Amino acid sequence: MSVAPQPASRLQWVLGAIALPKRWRIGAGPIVAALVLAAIVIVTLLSPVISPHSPMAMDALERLKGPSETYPLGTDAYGRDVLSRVITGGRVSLFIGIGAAVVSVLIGLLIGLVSGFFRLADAIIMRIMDSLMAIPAILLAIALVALNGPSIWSVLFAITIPEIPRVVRLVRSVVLSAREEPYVEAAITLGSSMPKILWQHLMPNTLAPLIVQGTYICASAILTEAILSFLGAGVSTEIPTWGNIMAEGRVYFQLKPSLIFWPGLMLSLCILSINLLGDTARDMLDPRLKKREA
Amino acid sequence: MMKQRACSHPASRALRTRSGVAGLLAATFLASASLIHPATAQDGETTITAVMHSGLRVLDPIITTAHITRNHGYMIYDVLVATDENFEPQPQMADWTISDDNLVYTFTLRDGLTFHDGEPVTAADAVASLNRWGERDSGGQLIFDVTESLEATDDKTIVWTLEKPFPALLDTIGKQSAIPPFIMPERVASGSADEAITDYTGSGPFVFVEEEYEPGVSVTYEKFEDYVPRDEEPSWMAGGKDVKVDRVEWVTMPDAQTTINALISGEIDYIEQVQVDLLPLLETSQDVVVETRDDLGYQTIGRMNFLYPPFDDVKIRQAAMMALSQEDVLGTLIGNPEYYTTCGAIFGCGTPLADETGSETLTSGGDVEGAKQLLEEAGYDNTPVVLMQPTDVVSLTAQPVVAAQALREAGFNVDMQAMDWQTLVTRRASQAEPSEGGWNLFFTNWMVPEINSPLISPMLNGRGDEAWFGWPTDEKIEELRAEFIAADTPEKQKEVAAKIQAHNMENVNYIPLGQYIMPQARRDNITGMIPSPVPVFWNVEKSE
Amino acid sequence: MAFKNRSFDDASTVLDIRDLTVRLLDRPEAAPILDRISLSIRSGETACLVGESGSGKSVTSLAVMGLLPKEALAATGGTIDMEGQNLLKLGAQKMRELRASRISMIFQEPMTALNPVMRVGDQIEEVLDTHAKFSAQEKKRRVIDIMNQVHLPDVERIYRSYPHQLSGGQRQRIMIAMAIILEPQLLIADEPTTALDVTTQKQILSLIAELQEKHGTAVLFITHDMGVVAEIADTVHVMHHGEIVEQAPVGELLRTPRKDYTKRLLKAVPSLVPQPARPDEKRGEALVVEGLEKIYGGQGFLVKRESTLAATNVSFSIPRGRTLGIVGESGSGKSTVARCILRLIDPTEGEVRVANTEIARLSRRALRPHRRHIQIVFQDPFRSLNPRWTIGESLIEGPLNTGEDRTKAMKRAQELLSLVGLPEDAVSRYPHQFSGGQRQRIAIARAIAMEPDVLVADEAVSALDVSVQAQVLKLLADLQKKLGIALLFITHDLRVAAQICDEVIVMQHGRVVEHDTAANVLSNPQHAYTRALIEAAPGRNWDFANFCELPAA
Amino acid sequence: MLGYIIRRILAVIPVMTIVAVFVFLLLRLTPGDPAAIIAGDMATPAQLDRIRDSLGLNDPLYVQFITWVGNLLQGDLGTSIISNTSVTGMISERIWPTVNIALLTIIISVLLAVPMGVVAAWRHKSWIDYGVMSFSVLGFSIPVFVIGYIFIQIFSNELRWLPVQGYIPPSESIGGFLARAILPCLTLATIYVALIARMTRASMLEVLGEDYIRTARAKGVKEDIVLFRHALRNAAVPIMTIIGTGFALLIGGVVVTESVFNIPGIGRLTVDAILARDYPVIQGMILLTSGIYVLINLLIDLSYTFIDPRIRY
Repeated sequence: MSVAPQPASRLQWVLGAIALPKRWRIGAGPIVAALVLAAIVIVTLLSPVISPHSPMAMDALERLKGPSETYPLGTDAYGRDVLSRVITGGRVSLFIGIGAAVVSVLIGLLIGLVSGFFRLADAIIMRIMDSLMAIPAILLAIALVALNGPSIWSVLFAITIPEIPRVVRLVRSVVLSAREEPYVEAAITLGSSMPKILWQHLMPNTLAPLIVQGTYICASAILTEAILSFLGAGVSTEIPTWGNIMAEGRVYFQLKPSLIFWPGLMLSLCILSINLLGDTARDMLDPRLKKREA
Repeated sequence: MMKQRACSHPASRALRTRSGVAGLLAATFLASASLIHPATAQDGETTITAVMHSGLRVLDPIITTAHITRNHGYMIYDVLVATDENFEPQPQMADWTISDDNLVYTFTLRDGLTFHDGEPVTAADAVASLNRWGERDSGGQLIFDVTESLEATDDKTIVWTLEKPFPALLDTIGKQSAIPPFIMPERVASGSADEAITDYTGSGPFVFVEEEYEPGVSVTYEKFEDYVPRDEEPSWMAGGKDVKVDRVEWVTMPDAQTTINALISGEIDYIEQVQVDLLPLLETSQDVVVETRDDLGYQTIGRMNFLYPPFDDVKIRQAAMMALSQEDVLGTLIGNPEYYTTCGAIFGCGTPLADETGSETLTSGGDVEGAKQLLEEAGYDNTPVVLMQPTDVVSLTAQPVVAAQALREAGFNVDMQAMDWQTLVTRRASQAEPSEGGWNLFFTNWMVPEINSPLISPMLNGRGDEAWFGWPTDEKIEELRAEFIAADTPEKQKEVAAKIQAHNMENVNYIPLGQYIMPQARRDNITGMIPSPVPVFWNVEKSE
Repeated sequence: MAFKNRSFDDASTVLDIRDLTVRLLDRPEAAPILDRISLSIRSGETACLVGESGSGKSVTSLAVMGLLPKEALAATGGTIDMEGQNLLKLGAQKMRELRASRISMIFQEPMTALNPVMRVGDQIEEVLDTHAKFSAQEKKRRVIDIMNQVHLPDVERIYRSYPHQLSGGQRQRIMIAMAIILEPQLLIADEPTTALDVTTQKQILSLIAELQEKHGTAVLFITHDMGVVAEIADTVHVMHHGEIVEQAPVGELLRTPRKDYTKRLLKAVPSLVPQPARPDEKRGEALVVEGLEKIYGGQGFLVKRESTLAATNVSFSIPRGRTLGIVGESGSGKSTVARCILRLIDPTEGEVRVANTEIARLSRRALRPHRRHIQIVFQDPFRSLNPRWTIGESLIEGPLNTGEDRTKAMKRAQELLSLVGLPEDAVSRYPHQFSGGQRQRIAIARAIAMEPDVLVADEAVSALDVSVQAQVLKLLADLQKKLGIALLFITHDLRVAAQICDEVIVMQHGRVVEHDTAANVLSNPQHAYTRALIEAAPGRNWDFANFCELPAA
Repeated sequence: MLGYIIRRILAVIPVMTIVAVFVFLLLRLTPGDPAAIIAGDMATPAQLDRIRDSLGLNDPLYVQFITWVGNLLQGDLGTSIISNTSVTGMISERIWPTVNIALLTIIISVLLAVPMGVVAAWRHKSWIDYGVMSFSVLGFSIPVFVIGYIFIQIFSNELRWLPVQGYIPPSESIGGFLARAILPCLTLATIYVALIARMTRASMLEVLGEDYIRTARAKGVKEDIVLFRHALRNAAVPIMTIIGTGFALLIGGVVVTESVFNIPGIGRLTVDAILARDYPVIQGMILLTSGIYVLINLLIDLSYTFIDPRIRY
């Protein structure tokens, strides 16, 4: 024995970090959700290969047609293939969702850690965060898209910015309560430096709530993208997203509900799955709920 | 004259009598159900609730060319001269005489003209209004360029003296687009032409109800009881403006579908413009009439930036035009062929000056191969074409998308940039490099009366920096325009117009992409709407 | 010591539990939580259910109340008879009517057992509302009456107070008032004094005894504290792993325990008699504290906040190899002193010299190299180790900070683990794989890895069961002997202090009231407060480990 | 307590200042020129410049900012560039539809969501719980405009029970107001109900595990009293918090709902203003909504002291 163990492997570290409960009790719901999500992700990733048409190819004579052999889900107002657009649109929607989650979580994590540990920075950062929180996210997002033009990046930016203060607050509160933990105080008495304590002891505490929060941000970002498109401040129609497909199709809601139905179905299924997985993760990771069931 | 297609499918009324649970639940909404129709008037007053194509936000019809503000102008103001359905100027507020040398125009105001505040309309009011208009309107500027004097010689008489003849003077002051010379009180019209007015007193058939005005949402007009209409039958903007309802309310609805539902359920009486794609929704409703009020409709166009590559090269401009197909653009934009027509005439089909020289490729599906060849000859170096695409204006979203596809097929490197309309109108004014906030190509729509003459069509200005966005320096077209102004007979005018058409298609000052009409819809108890390019509310009746 | 020795042969049986078995719902194959336990309580009797944590004491009480968590536990066998009806078979409605009127219960944490957003008067009244109909006046009269009976001061004010405005003892009195207002036949008290200070504990115990006498109530008293058992029990039931291992009248059980487990349990109870004094080897002071003071609060923004004096004028020193205990009740300032010494908080005044360096005024950064000289073991073994780190990672954190080589540090971590009595392969395991006692050993190992001059143990054994407590105390003593560390031992438990300390400081309200050798403090207390503390220690005259009376001091 | 209120109100100042500066800068950096909107399609660059001049848009940024703040401090939000009317007037005219709809939505949501959450927590892991959770997840998953269209299609177009669109102030006709407000409110409420029900359930689950609930049950208190008298009040603080922070969500929903149902409220006003670059209106609106948000959350913070006597400031 006595091989001096190397720093635990990455995987082990992450698993340790989210403190998985000993018993996994997962119902059918989350498993179905995971499968649905996986299916959506695979289909959208493969969209260049499997879509029957180019999502941009227009046929002015085939506008607003019903399902046919050539166009399995019919065509939109530009005579483009709805099926191809829906599966291609998922890519951008998912990208925006995941991108917003990852970016806001990372930035929020950094700011939150700093804020949670340095009193002086905290006062200033939290005032700014309070201010950002006070501006209704959707208005801020529209204004930001108007500022940067309706590209994917600016929509991503516009959706991410309002999420950051929420993440910061979450991280900060976790840090503030984790600071009081005896093992952190022990680390102080062991002479560990502040950055080291911050990163090695405090940061891992934020991972579980951040994973949960990340799923919610992802879901709400996909939804916000759709709403921005609806308000005319979304990604340009050249790049299909579930949101702008629906926004373009919304005037045909009564005539051709399928224009909204299919992207809407994909979007709702996707968000539903993400939310369900988020809930499952929360139920498994939330120590308060665990206590109740113990 | 009017295309009328009363939609009559006798199916829908059965909805009222659903039994069982639905009926029971319906009873619980009893209170609300009886309140569904607010448009039906109180106290025998008749009110027309109309949904216009956009919200009214600017109230000064001289400072802006926005159609909704012009329409508002026609409600509350009157004009000296108005065009009838044969494009002939007719007396409205004033009659006129012209001196034999065609240099002196004498206008005499008719009797009974009163402003809404009770003051009589005088010649001084008219002079002040014309002066202010002349600072803003491009046609007006041309007249004032040759004006020696414009004076009120007494309360009723206006004398307009020119330095040299301007044969189209009456046509210009009688036009209904873009800025008609509305007559305002002198105290209002003497203000700066760059600052919006704040006093909305007119002498037109309706009175603006200021306290009920909500910018962008709703505006209310009441019948002006003291207005004396002319005796002639109404014809376009001319003739008797006889108001037959008590109030007209313009409301804005941001959602096209909601608007149509509201018309079907009788919550509103009139929709100025119905998206053609949505017409099937109205087909099921018996008591809604869909019709076309303005047969000329709109011309959709593309405009290039002459200052920067690649469109500083005429060959490349020609190649771009050659790649485009009107049928594709219109089919995508409008869909239903009943409501669009390909038209190669830059002055619009159905107008006196119409001529389709040089538009063969446009109207026959485009010539991608020819375009490729032209591009090669021109030595196109793959400079990206910055194409601006507005995302929030329904009638302008399709053109860039279709054009981008066609141009790419022809070998252009297209950089389509999406933006809201506001950004677009700001950016198109920028003369910067396309890569630094400038542009190469954008699209817009004109009402046909706005471009049906070289005098008023802004795209035909060739004075470089002074020209409309795109800034072509084109001496040839300036010569032709001067020739047109000097032409004193319709025949001569047509001849010059044909030359201008040919030159435009050669030089590609702009690309006409065809003509379309927007149908309107009304409840069938609204009658007496005259055909007109401006949705006017005189002569309209509402029966119970 | 005089044990209760009343006879209950004639008394009627109030509660009769027969072969009660409780199992986990989702794992019926696992060992039962309660394994066929039987016990009966007669009217007027105090039955003590005693055992270590996890022995099933609380589950028994909840089963009687019909309050087992529905989704997790279920009684699968046996009967609970009360007045001829089997409570296990009673419907929800019937059972609810029984509660508070026939059986009442008081809980361990008076802090959390009262609804924080309701006035306590209303909470007592609610019992009346639930089970009877009285006029508003009558209700109030009865509530005031019962509040007087539990000796609450200023009853009218407390009637309108919220729980947070009351002290722990007062809250527990409210709980008791609620429990007995309808004069139930059976009162279940689940560790009702564990969260209280000893002096308060004493009052509550005597209150329960008083009321029991007055109303003839049967009491099922659940506790882990043998001292309490000695004070109040008529009959004792010892529980272990869900079984009752021994039942006997209290005197009999304490004098002549029959079962090994009972004996072990009793032997682990630390004695109040101090250990014989160790020779002072005069090895020099490891820690010197002078005039330490800590004031919380003070100037606020806009509003002047009241400042709290947490500790003042605290001075002492500990030579190498010796142990100083700081004893006091909650709020006495003993933990504040410890935290100041470690510079987890900054003292307002005073000096702290560790290994001849003054550290009270050093900046955080300048302090860091000196940290290794003074280490701490915390109270809560479940929170003092980072749950995400292997034991090895935790153990080498300190040495790495002092620049030690990783491999070497890990090697030493393994040695340290054997030193504290754990297998060497524990380095690669995670904290949750260890019991509380084991984790406390790891925490100790982590502290001594720094080779400190001073080790502070802040209530380090308070959360442990007595048997484990004894082992950890022994470990600390052994380590001290081996390494010559000075030990600062903070505790509320006089028994523990008596076992390990050379000197004892008694603190009250942030001040040192007595400072002397352990023997002197415990056997010849000078200060009234010290005397009160000793008086209040339950079972203080009984030598549990030797099953006999203590010689009168 | 008073000191706390004063401190909280003072703390609003830096927040609102940052919002003001932020919004001002954000807008001035946005491409877009209100003069171009006013002038319309035919304007020449020179004309645009003259209009910009008369609007003060050619002044240096800091001059514009100082002017704006100066007026702001006097309660003047400025004049709409586009419609030339006072921003304060526009807002005060159009805020009521939004306020009425929002209030009704909150009332409906709380009345629906809180019992849902309570019952779900009480019957943890039962079908009711799964039902409530499914609904609340679903409520988060459908874009609000789609919900609106579906409601219109069912209740207005098919069943013809309710008008399609519009708004009538309650002062004019309560029935008319309700008839038009029900669908928008229900549309808005779906997401809000989802949010509050979730939070109620989570908070109740936690509270139901507390000792004092066990105490109440040990007293023989009936289950409904346990739930609503003992548990709900203790669970109320996070529920109130979510109602407050959810207000931001409501604004987002309002913007969309007002478009779908044609309600002349401030949501539409703001979107229109942003798309038209009507700076004074946007600034006024964002400042106003931020102010309301801060105020609501201040009130909610203060309300904690009534819910929970332990909270004293």
